[in-house]
Amino acid sequence: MQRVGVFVCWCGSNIAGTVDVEAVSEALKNEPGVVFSTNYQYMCSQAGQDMIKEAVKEHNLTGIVVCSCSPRMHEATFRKTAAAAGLNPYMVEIANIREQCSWVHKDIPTGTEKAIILGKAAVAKVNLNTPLTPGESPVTKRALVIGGGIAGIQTALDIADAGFPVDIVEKKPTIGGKMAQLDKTFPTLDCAACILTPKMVDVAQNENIRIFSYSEVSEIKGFVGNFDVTIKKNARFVKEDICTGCGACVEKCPMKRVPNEFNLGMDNRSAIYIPFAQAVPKVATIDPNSCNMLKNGKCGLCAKVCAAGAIDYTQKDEYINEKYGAIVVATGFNPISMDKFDEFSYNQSKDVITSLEFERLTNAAGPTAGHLERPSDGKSPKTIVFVQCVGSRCDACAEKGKEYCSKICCMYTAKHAMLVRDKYPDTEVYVFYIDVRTPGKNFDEFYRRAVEEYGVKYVKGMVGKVTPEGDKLKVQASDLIEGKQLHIDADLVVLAAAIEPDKSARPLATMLTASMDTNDFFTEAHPKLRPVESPTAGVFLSGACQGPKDIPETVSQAGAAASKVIGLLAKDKLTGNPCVAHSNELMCNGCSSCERVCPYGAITYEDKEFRMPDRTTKIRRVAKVNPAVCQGCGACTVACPSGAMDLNGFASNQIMAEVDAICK
Amino acid sequence: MQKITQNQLIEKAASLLSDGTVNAVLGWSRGEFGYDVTPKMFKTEEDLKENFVWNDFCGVNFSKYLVSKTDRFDGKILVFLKPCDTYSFNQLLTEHRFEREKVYAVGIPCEGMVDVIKLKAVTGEGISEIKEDGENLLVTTIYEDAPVKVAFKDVLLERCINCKSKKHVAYDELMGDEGEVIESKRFDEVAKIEAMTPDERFAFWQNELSRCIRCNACRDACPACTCEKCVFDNPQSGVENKAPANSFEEKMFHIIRAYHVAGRCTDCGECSRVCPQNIPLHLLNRKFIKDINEFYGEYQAGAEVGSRAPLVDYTTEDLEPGEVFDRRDIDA
Amino acid sequence: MQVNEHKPLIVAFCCNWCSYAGADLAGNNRLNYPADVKIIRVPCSCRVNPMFVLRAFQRGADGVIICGCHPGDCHYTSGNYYTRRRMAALFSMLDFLGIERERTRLEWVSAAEGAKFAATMNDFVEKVTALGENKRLEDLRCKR
Amino acid sequence: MENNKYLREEIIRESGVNPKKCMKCGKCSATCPAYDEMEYHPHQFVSMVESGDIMPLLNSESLYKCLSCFACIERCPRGVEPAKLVEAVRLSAIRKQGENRMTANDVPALLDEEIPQQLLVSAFRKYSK
Repeated sequence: MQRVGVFVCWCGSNIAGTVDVEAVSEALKNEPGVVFSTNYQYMCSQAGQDMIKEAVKEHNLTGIVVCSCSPRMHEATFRKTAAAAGLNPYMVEIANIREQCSWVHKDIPTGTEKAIILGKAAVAKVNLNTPLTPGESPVTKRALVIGGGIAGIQTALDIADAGFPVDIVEKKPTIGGKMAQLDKTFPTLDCAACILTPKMVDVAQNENIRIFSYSEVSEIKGFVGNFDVTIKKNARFVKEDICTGCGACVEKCPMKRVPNEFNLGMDNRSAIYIPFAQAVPKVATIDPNSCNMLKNGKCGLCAKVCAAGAIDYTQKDEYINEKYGAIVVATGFNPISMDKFDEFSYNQSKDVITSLEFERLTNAAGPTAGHLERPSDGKSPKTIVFVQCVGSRCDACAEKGKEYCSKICCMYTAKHAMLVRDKYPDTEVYVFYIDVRTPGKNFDEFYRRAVEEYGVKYVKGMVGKVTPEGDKLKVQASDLIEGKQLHIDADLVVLAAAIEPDKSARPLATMLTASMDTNDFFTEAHPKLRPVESPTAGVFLSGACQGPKDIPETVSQAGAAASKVIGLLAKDKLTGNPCVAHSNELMCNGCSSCERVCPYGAITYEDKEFRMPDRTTKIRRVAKVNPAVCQGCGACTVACPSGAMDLNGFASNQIMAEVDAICK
Repeated sequence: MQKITQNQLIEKAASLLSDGTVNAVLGWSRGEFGYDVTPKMFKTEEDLKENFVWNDFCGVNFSKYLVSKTDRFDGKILVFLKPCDTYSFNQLLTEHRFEREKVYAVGIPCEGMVDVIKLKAVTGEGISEIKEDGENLLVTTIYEDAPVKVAFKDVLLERCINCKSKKHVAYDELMGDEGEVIESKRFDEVAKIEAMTPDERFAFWQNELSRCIRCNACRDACPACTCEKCVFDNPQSGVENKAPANSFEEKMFHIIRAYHVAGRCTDCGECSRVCPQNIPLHLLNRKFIKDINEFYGEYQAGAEVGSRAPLVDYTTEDLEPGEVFDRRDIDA
Repeated sequence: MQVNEHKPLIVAFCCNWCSYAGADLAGNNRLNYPADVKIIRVPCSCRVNPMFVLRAFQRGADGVIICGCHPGDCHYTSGNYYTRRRMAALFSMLDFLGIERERTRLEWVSAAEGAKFAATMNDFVEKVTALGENKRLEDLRCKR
Repeated sequence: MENNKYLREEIIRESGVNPKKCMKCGKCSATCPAYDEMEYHPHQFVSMVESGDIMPLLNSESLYKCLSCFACIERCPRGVEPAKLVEAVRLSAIRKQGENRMTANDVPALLDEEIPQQLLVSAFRKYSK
């Protein structure tokens, strides 16, 4: 039996004005377990807290009920008081007789009667309280960043700067991501490579950072602080540590007609290749699908010319196991496929391109060395039409695009249009838009400059169709302001394709038990207050894997994710919330109902041996809750048919005791 | 009037025993009377020949027995499963309640089983012998000289009249012909009660449930009730067994029981079959099944192994409880 | 005006993150609702076992209301979605047994909706009062 | 105005179109092959029906200029289906007493070697009740 002390607070006149506090403390004296009951003006004051501490000592109290304001207000305070008095802090219950009683009821008899009932419920509950101790788990002081674009790079650099080791896993042969493919960046027009490549070098040179390029995450086990990850290093047939990146092999490789994915297939590369000059790691990779030596054993030229002897045709995929305390997802985005948008003739004409292709076309390191030339005949275009919102903001039932706004297109299209007019003032540039969305620092000014200083023709309306005719592209569009249908003979049409999360995100989310929305963007733990954390503890989100983002936003989110990771890794031990679920294995059926409703993947199963009454043993599958992962929602307790699953702090018998006390 | 014969089953069981495929057979054996067929583990051919029966009274759903039988037995067990039993079989596998490798399941066709209460209502007590005669049963009682002729169709169990499937959803081997899932009218009776006024519904259930003697037969026979420790047997649960007292207690017991199996109940009808007080308990389970089908889309528990039960699942667009009633009011 | 002597007993289960905070806000703003409502704090509406609801009725409660975060706002991401399915099934079953459907309710109240909390409670108490005493659900042995 | 409200609802119900889904991008009009023939263009149909401004549409020749090629339906990113609205308004017009766009008597005058018979038949079907 508990020895319960009841402390009724007046809260000045806040409670005492509508509740007869004397009557409440008097009435609660007779409740089971109560050995002491009193009231005081301000229970939360130092004097009030001292009163509690003294009473604990004097009456050997094992449980405390404070009838006062909301537990959301002072539960923590009184728990500390209890701890200071040598009690377990979880032996405190609060009866909310201010917000939910004295403040909402007018007359004293009603208020007093309800306060007594609320007090009784709290006493009934505290009688069944058990001391709780938060669980502790160690933290592996190493972080994993999945994805080596600007988001992953920035996150890794920030974590490494704080002194923690970080591994980056990138599926491409080099880090850099989409930003490495861009020409200039809005709204300042600095060149993407000039600001990105130094960061890539920083990554390569940072002692705390390891890069696993041309690699994928193949398995994730464990939980916050203790992830166990298997990384698959795909065979690149070049010894990374020996290759100097001299490029002799690339030059000699006879297989030179492989579409170059870095330039989106607008030119060719060789079978052994380095994606671009500033690649990190600057190491060659052999594409096994096009290398003659790997396909049929004939060639081997690259091995002959490699002075360092780095080529190894027998290299196999390698699996690496590593432990991490935190995982950052930075898997990024891709433009959607234009296959379903026949009206723009993307697949019919080479001169209809996406904006990312346009970036490569204007990039000095791109297939045209930065000269704006039409992909079909290399002529310089005189009329360019930009189409916005291609596949963005589509109705779900239209089934070919995305429902959301891709966010970055308005700004990069303004940038493209402006750059064209700047370099080639005799080119006519049309931008067809539905809305121009420019929230961001210096964004609208940038767009206005495109119109006012550079003379880009912005037309409110959508392009209906693009038809190749001769060497022209017939563009039919509406001008909603002037109320006419426009027919433009264009030389180049640029589509602002919607962006979508990378395809690797979905299987990764499954491995992480991290939740995703219907568009395959990762869900954040709270849309406003915890935007860089996944609901799964220890998993953080960086960049466009969480939603469409531009570079400044990505970088700031990357930094925020890094600071969350640093905060986690700085701890030696993780102290959990002790109000977590636990399973009584004697009653557990192993039916998996609880596991299915757990939003955190905190429940696993193990085969356990039980001794039966007849001295035989029996092996049964039983649920096990990982207290470091459980957040204490209690969904599992209701899903469990046998009642084996219960929740600390809100146990079934405690809640039923409260119900009984109220319904007496 | 079963199409497959007792001898065929004995032969099958004996051959599987002798070739070592299985080490025991879970089957039906004759009880004290012709109609109280009892489950039994057979381990020898002699035992099979002597005691194994297969007739119109073999209603027992063996799936549940596998939970305890496989636990305490080292070898492999042969089990005969009627189509409706196979759903429970799958559901228990979904819940990891027994090991599939320990069981050799033989699917057998079923033409429906006889409701002993219905039979006795025609013939009276004191049944001493039951013989098959075409589509009829010839029932001899100790009180009458001549046997009474009862049409098989007239004394079928409710669950067999509204049979939902003649198709086996799980087996290692199938005897006889495979059937189809049937468009049954099993929800009609639920709909009838739904159409009553609240007062009528209350009176209906008050009448039915007040007969409950809390014998727990429904729970003990239910293949979804395989908890290691049932909440009604657990003094800590707050709902432990109490003596019946013609009040809310019985309703609470039956609501909680139906709720605990909701989404997992395959509608096998064992609860109503075994109820000594003839309470239509299956209606409570069917109500949940009907609601789940209407609110969240058709779902048949046990149709496949590993499916996610509707109550441990959700969509963001689910109906609100209030909308459930609004919709019903509009339909009415 | 019909004079109803019976004061109903209402048990309200409120989730800690939204509805309990909404109730606190109603208090902060001094929004009145009947004292018949007694709140039990749970971490999430998905902690509410149908057995608790039945238990309350068994012990003589006249109405039971469960309040949680709005769909999509659950602190634990999906808890209230499970609550919604569980309570839809339970309430429908109680209705099937002839128990007045106004005695049970599920409401979404956010931490900012103090006014909605008070209005919901006022409305619920009014409806339950109109039904009178809970006779169909109580367990006479549990009554004092 | 009351009358228009009724008409608006009738047209929305008959067409099954929800004009509120329109995001006013104008792709329907951009894609319309009969644009230059029309007084009111597909996007205007959507907008005018939504605002209940239906009388001008009922009296407009545009109703008969729509080719029912359904390009606007195919291309609309929001799934609004403007051609169905045009069709519904046209039905409202020709259903009125004496408002048949074509009668049997009109047909001989339209006969022409060049015109496919099928076109006449379909026009006849479409433009009269």
